[in-house]
Amino acid sequence: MSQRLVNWFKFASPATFYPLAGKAWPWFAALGTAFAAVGLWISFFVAPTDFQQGEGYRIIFIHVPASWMSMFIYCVMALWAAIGITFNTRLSGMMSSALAPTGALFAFISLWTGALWGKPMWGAWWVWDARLTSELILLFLYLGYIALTAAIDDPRRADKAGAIVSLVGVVNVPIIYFSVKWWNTLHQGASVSMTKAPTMATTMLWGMLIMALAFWMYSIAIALYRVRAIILERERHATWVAELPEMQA
Amino acid sequence: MLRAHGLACVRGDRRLFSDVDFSVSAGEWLQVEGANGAGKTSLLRIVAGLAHAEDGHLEWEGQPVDTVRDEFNARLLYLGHAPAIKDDLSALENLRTAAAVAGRPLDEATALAALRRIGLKGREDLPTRVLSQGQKRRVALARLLCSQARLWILDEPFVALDVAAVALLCSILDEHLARGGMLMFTSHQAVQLAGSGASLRLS
Amino acid sequence: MNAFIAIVRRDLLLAARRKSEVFTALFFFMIVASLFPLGIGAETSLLRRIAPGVLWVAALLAAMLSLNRMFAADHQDGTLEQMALSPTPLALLVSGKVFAHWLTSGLPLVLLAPVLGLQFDLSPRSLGILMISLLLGTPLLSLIGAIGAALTLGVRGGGVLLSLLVLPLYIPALIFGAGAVEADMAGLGAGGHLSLLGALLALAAFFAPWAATAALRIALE
Amino acid sequence: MNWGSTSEFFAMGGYGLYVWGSFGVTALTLLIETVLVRKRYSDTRRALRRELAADRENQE
Repeated sequence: MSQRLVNWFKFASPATFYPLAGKAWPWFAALGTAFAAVGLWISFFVAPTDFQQGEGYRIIFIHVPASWMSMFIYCVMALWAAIGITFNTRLSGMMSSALAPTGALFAFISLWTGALWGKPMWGAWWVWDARLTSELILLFLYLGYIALTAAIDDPRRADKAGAIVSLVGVVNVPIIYFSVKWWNTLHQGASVSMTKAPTMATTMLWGMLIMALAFWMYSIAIALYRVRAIILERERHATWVAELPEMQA
Repeated sequence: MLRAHGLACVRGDRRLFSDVDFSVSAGEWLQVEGANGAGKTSLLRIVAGLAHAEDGHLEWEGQPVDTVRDEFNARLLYLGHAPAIKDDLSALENLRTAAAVAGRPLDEATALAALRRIGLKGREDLPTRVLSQGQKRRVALARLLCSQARLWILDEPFVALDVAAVALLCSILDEHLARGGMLMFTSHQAVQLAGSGASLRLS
Repeated sequence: MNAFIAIVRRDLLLAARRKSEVFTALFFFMIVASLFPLGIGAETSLLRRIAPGVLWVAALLAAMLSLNRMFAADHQDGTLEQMALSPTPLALLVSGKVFAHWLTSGLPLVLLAPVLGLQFDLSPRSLGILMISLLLGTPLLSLIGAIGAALTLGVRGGGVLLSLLVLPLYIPALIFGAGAVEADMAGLGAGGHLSLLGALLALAAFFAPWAATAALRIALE
Repeated sequence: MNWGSTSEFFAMGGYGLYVWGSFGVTALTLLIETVLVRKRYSDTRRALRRELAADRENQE
């Protein structure tokens, strides 16, 4: 048992993780591309035209997976934060900060596509619908995390502060979502919901799932790539960095 | 008995010190010396428990400090660069509120006696805002006189004190050592203290 | 517990010596709330409709105004170090500071709110609900704000950063607080909103001091 | 197959602007992120490599 624990901590050391991430990211990138190809094919060629929303509903194939990813990435960040706080591993903070920009990007994509979907369906670019509003708040949470960690000079202090922010945020995300939903029903907001309107046919569900997988693989690949840069920035004075093959002249 | 093994401290990219060992027993003092930026304050903060050591460990009465943190804190008095004095409160209020917040309430007579001895007679009720720099230091040092702590950790206690105050502080420290107290401090000047002591040079 | 009372008393004493800070937040609350009718127009039915939201947003901003001072002075003069080294758990002392912050910045807002509510032609019943919702909500603002204040302690551009961190977390309090008054005005009953607000307050009272303490320890290092 | 011709495909039944706006911006932002991350990594690597080479020269 203790042997296995030790092995896990070995992977948590930046010196071991750096080459591992370097080997792993191309695989995830390739998987992501493949899933994206299948997902796009389903979204445009397999899924039939919706009789209510016409072709406009195809936006859902990126909107919903992007929303899922933005929430999922926030949870993963909080998970890394919890690991970092309990085991005091350096890698966890680096992973959190490697994930944050991608999570924020997916929150942005979700908002952008939501607006583009909303214009033809609701007749307005922005509607205070519960999903979109929570997504906006999630984007604010991401921006808060990024701004705070960027404002603290000492990276380890930044990691710890970021860990607290993401944990506080992850406790609040369901509360915020619930409160926004509550508020939305009280104020009789948008009645056409994005996921309710077209009947959730199986092809649609498959399309969304595969696009979500594509986004997921993309996120892993880009986070691994980014964490490599972060590791190099932070460990620049470590001897193992000097011994890396890519550091030889 | 306070004992440290192999303490190391890293600030940003720089390793300030490593493999620092020392021990302080009852009635002993330890003066930490070193150039500016050698990590004197960092060492004191690590010992006090305000900062984490990169490496090494600390023992209090034979047990790791982390396991007896509450007891250690109850026996510790730390005076850092910042004097922990509220400008809007009087010297007397400062002394008494600080003691109450630390969970060791102080009656007015003891506090007044301490302020009198430290040379602030007649200024007990003025807001510390109007006191001079040296007088403010004296308010902070008055805390030593009210303290039951066994281990004193003082960061530059002699700064901004006049000759009389330095002598007074030395005698206060001597009394503390004579009672079997322990003392750890930093200072740029050579200090004559009673009891046995050592100096630790950080480079 | 004695240390808790001691720190509340100390912070109240300090606030009493610096009354201007308490009054600044109050004036801010009054001015922001009075700006809305000037910007929107003085039609009574409209004012009555927007009153809960406007008063809540104004209270929220006013409470936020004093947040970055919650720990800053203690951090600067070294008192925070002494608190961290005290044998009393730091989380308890932090709770004391939060409570004192609420007494000096939250409670005055609760007491002033009905007067401002009159400007918006709210009925006495709505004024009562508004006060109850603020009474439950403003401690929540202080508690959540404490986390943000602790995290941004000694950080560049801390003030703006603090609002960026804290405002999204204030949204549930705003929704349930303003919603309580609106629901009551619509004849739906404010009970649900108020009990949810109470539940959030209980949750925050339990977790926020702990999170703020962890953040303070990072700032001290 | 849903589409009779390429132009029909791009028109998206009148929703072209919205659908392609969504898919296009998504692809574009992901691409930009990739480019930025690659740049960040290679910049860091180049700077470090220079630093290390200078260190080696100094030692010799």
